[in-house]
Amino acid sequence: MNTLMAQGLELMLIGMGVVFSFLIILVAVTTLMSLLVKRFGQAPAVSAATTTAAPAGDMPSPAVIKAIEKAVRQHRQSQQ
Amino acid sequence: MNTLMAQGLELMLIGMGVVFSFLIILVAVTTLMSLLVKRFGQAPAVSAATTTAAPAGDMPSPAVIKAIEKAVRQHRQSQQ
Amino acid sequence: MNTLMAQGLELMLIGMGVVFSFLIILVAVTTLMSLLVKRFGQAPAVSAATTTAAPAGDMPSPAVIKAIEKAVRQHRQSQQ
Amino acid sequence: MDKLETLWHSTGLFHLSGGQLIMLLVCLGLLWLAINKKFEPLLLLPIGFGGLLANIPVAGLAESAISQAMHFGSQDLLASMAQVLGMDADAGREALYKAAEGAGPAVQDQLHHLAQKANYGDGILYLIYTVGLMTGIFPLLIFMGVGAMTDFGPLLANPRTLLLGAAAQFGIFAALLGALALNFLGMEFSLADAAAIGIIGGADGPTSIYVTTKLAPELLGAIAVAAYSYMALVPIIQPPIIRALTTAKERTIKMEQLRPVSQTEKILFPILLLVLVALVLPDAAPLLGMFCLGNLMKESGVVSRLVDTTSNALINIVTIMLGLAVGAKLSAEQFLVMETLGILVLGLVAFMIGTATGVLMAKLLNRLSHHPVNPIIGAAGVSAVPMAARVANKVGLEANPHNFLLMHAMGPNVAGVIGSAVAAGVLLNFAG
Amino acid sequence: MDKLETLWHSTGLFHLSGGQLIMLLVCLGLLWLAINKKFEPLLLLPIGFGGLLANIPVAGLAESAISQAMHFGSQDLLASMAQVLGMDADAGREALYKAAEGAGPAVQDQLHHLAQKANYGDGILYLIYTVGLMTGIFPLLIFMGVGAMTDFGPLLANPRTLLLGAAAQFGIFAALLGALALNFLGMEFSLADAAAIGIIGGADGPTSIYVTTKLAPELLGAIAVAAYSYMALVPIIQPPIIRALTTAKERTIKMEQLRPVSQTEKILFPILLLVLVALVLPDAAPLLGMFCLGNLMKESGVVSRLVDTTSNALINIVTIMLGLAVGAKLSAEQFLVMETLGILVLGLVAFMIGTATGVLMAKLLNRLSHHPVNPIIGAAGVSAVPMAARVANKVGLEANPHNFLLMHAMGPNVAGVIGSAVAAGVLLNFAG
Amino acid sequence: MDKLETLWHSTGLFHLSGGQLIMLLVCLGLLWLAINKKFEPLLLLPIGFGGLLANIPVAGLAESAISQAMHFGSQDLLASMAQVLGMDADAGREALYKAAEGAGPAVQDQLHHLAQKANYGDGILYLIYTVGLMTGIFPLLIFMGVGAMTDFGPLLANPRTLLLGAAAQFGIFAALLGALALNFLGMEFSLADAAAIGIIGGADGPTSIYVTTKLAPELLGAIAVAAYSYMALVPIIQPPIIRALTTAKERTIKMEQLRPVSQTEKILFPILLLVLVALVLPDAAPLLGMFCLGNLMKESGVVSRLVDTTSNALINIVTIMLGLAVGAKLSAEQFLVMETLGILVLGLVAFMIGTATGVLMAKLLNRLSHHPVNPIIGAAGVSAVPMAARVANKVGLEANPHNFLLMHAMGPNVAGVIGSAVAAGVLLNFAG
Ligand code: NA
Ligand code: NA
Ligand code: NA
Repeated sequence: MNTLMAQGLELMLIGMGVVFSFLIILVAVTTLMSLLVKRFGQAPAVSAATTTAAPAGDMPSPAVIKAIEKAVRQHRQSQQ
Repeated sequence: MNTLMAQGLELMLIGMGVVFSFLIILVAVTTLMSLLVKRFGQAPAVSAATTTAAPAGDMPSPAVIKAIEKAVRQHRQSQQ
Repeated sequence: MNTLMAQGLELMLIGMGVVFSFLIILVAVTTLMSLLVKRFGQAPAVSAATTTAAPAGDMPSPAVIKAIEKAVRQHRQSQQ
Repeated sequence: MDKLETLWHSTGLFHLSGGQLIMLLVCLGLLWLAINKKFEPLLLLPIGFGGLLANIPVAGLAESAISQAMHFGSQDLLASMAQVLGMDADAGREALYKAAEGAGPAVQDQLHHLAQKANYGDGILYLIYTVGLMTGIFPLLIFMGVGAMTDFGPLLANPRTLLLGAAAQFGIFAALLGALALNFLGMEFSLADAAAIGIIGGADGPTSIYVTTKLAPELLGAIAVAAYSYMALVPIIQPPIIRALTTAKERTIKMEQLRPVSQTEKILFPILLLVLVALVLPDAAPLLGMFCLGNLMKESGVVSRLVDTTSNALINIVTIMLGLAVGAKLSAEQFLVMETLGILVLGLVAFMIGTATGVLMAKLLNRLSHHPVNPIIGAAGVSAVPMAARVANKVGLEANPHNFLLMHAMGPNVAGVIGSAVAAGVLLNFAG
Repeated sequence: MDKLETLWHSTGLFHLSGGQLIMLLVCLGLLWLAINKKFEPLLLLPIGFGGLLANIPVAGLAESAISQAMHFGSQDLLASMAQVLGMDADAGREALYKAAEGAGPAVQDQLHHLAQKANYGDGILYLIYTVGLMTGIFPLLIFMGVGAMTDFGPLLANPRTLLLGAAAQFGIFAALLGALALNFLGMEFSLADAAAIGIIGGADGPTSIYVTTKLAPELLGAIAVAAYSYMALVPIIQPPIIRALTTAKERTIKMEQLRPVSQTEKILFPILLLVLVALVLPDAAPLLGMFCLGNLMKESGVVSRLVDTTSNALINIVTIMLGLAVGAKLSAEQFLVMETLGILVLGLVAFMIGTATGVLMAKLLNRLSHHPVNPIIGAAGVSAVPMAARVANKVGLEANPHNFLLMHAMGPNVAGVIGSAVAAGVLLNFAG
Repeated sequence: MDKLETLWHSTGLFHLSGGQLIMLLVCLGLLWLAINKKFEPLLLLPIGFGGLLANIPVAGLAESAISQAMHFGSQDLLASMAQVLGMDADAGREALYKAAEGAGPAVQDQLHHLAQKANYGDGILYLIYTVGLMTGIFPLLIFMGVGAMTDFGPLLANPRTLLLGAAAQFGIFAALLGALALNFLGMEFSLADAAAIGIIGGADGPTSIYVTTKLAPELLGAIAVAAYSYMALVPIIQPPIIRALTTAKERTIKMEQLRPVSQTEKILFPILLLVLVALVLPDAAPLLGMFCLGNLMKESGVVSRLVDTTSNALINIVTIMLGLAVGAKLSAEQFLVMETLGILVLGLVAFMIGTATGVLMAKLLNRLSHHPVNPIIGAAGVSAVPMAARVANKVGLEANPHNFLLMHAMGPNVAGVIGSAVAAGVLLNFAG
């Protein structure tokens, strides 16, 4: 039973060690990456990719707009 | 062959018996449940759950409303 | 190695032969089908099926139209 | 020119059997019914197309790797497979295949291994059938989706209509007896076969398919086709029966307006139903359990994103796969037999009797109770949701243009779903 | 009247054991929590319902075909199965079943074959569990969907908050030690069991389920229920701990506004994270790999249709199935044991300690750095996305009505997801 | 400090091989192409990411349980596995693994059982590959979705364009011969390998993957990458070839406006196509069958909810899984070989020759017929839907700003899909 507790303690030490080491490395790598991106990243290719991809999400599609215009027209006619 | 028919008849008796018994019990249980709900059921917790959950289904989402307002505006401008 | 090339050549002959034969037959069958459809196809049963099925795709559903009308109304009230 | 002969031997025409030709035509007929006549197209289109695919000669889309290897493999392959079976290679392909089908798992694994090494793989329809139907998971998932689209409100407002759903199940057992009686005319239906045929009268696609897969898989093609066809024919089958069994005056009976049903009742009902199933009829638990799960998710209102997927993406995906898997059973040797005719006739009889007993039960209720019941709505007890309820409404409007029976008929309609699932449980228990 | 006795013997009531009855009540309780108390209903509703289904007597929805055949099969079937096992048929059903469970694949295939011939099939919940959980594919797909819904922006704007996500994992290991300590009180937790219990402290459903399935599948029911319940209880568990460990002044600390983060950084982050995992901790690769895939798909902006399906239809389908599969493990013999009490207590302890260490780490950061950190956001490091971040925001607003901590808390919140996946990798490696 | 060494031994860095490092870089390159260059991102992003996952050392995401146990298991485990194989434990891990791969099903079952008992499980990518690709079901489902998104209208309005789709398949067979010719330069391509390479020229992702999985699974990674990359490069590859083979005057040819096509024709076409396949070329039945099913569902207009799911949720889910499964084959030992270079070169050659023969066929048609055909649209016969049709339109507009060829090019474009599926049938039949 005591060996089991010892194993548990060891696992805790290793576990928290690995978690902290991993996340500290990740902090470093991420910070470095952000620095590099700030300096070099705004290359035209990437930013183009960024901008063309963005709108897809929040613009209603042409079909929807058409349907809405139609509905608006119908709605108005029905109120005249 | 005749045993088979006998088995079939027996199965019919048992089957219709079970179907009717089951559904008659269900009628009773359901009626009882409805009575109990009418008497005790409108406790605040439940009714709150009911009301907050209801609207999700038939209201257009804010994003849709926004898109529609936008489309309406565009539509009007294009007609001026 | 040479046998392999021979097999490859044979496979090319057979393959292109089958592809062309198949697609030529398909041209013939398709043309014939179109002719037959033009002559007999506009039978009432089929055309009915056609017309009732068509709108499903590009009409906004009643629920959407309702939502739109509601939005339009709200939008107007908010502008008065 | 060796390859040219191989080429000709590899065409479908060279291998096309008469049975396959007829089945291709039958399946084209199913597609015509689905597309032009709108006969339950969601199921009959995939079933018909699956049938076409299954009957393409040589392609073996509905065959296991072993079957393909046995039927089209080289003599060498055949010899090595015969050896695994401990048989003589000259026994003939059919005899070897029969032996392979009856063999234990270890032998089948070896045969499958040999077939795969010779480049034969399980056909896609065979795989879909094995994974989705033999396990029962497809009809159960569809039932969950159906539950998520079912509204028990009208039933809860008028629980007596559950009895109409009970009475209409008489068609199931009548057809069962009918199937056994056909044995006197030379057909060969076991009790399990008869039970599977009877369940057509339940007028519930997933229930029929679930029961048939367990009791009589070789009849699945015919039974599924009959079940969905008659469901589509409800507007033609039911009205004359309703009219024959009711007086014009009965058909004009106005029913009391349904009381509003609280959400609490709607949430509690699927749970109560499941508990009752658990205590009384566990054999119906898979079907009614998944049905109640779908319904509880819907009525609880707290998992609307799951309900949305259950009643759209998931049920649609499974419907396609289920249809293809059923189509895989539309083979000539299983469909082009006298028994299929018997099934088609009995399916119709089951629908008719179920309609009749539903209507008669409603008339009986009318005698016993002060609250009026229009007997037309008894016909909706066969289920065939929501078609039968609409038919009841239409027949009611003919008798009295101001009498809208639709909501009243929805009660027995969903009761019929429960009723046939209960009947299915009994059949699985006693005929399984 | 032979059949009538068969009928009674086929009811659930006849077979209902006390354990099953209690489990049915427990599962009704879970449904009540899910529906009325809105405790993580997306998971707890399917889990609770799956538990109901699993505890229906005789139905065997959560049992293998072999188990059903062993427990309910005829004496003949039992004898032939005993023969396959090389045992005496009189050994008793339980002894035979134990032997079957331990048998090699060839014997199990034969037993399964015998069971199937006697009309016993794998229950649907058993199938879903085997296919989706034993392979690990369900939690991984959910993690992909979670990745597709996660925004690393706040984390990238302030990478130091990763350390808060690290500190909060202390709860995992504390609970692990606690589980081992409970052995002195007579429970019997192995190191693997303790690791699976500890991971509740990760406050991440899919991670808990993934780890538990690998390390201690028999504890899955209790651990999943504890994990999701405590996640739902975060608004109750965390505030008092936060208040106890911080001064009113600390709670009013205003943090610098987060800088905008470019899309390039957001695209590169999941790739960097995956490469780091590959080089340092491959045991965390399945979890973090799928998480990063979902996030990369989202941030790349080039596969929006895949992202849409991943974070809707796919995650919803898998959520239902996962819930049912977890519910399948809510059997009386696995759940109604003292160990479950231990798990419930330790899960709470893990949450509390994780919250505390997250807050304390934030206070430590505040000493070491010039940039102020409001210690409240440390509590969000346990993950429980996004509930814990909202709780942090609410506690912050109580202290200072103009201090919005939500975005600041999202950093440690998603860091906690990474942290517990890393911890899971360590546990799988050393306790597996 | 025993555990610390275990810890270091459990990192990826300790186990990272040179080949894995290069493959990680290759996969990062694929992600760059997918995200920054928009090279068919729907497929190349999951493929690239799958490749990353597959090359994470030790994690074994793309390995079977047996493979992981053989490569990383303890000496004891190795000894017991060697015993099952009837070999000496000292034979070395690689030798044992080779033997395991060639073993029969019974032995593999036992090895899998041993691996599982030692906590090794099949990797998730291995599972996805086995379930989805080895069975062929993923490419077939995608083909169904593609069918549901295909409009045969332009083709039906001008059926002659089918011949352009036929001619463009010449690239397939030219590349096949090329692959065999590379054997003289020291590569080792079998006829089946050559056929799989040739099919890249079909410019159809699912067709390539389906054929390669059947004929040369070890080349799948390279072939899929080549196929999708060249499809993305169509706007660069095709224009110079088109210009080189046509005069400026030919490129300005105006084509007659396409006649309207009735829905009846559109419904009948997929049925006719399937019947023709059934009678003539059953080997193409799986691919063209699923394609026709998708198209028939769409054109029939009676199952729109199934079509919606087929062309959205279902195809998206399968696309992610397919990509991951293909990525699982991007291992160093299969990809970092001279043969991959050959495949990349031959894939390009196949695209170029297909484009050329399509254009030349159009010129030939122009001579034989009175109805003018702009030879540019012949290039669209390679398929690569709809990219190649758009390229044709663009090249046409350069020559004559008022000449819109898009709809005219859609005919040969979809004809190319049929053409390459037919060619695939021939290859599967003769090289399988
Ligand atoms: Na029914
Ligand atoms: Na966490
Ligand atoms: Na092509």
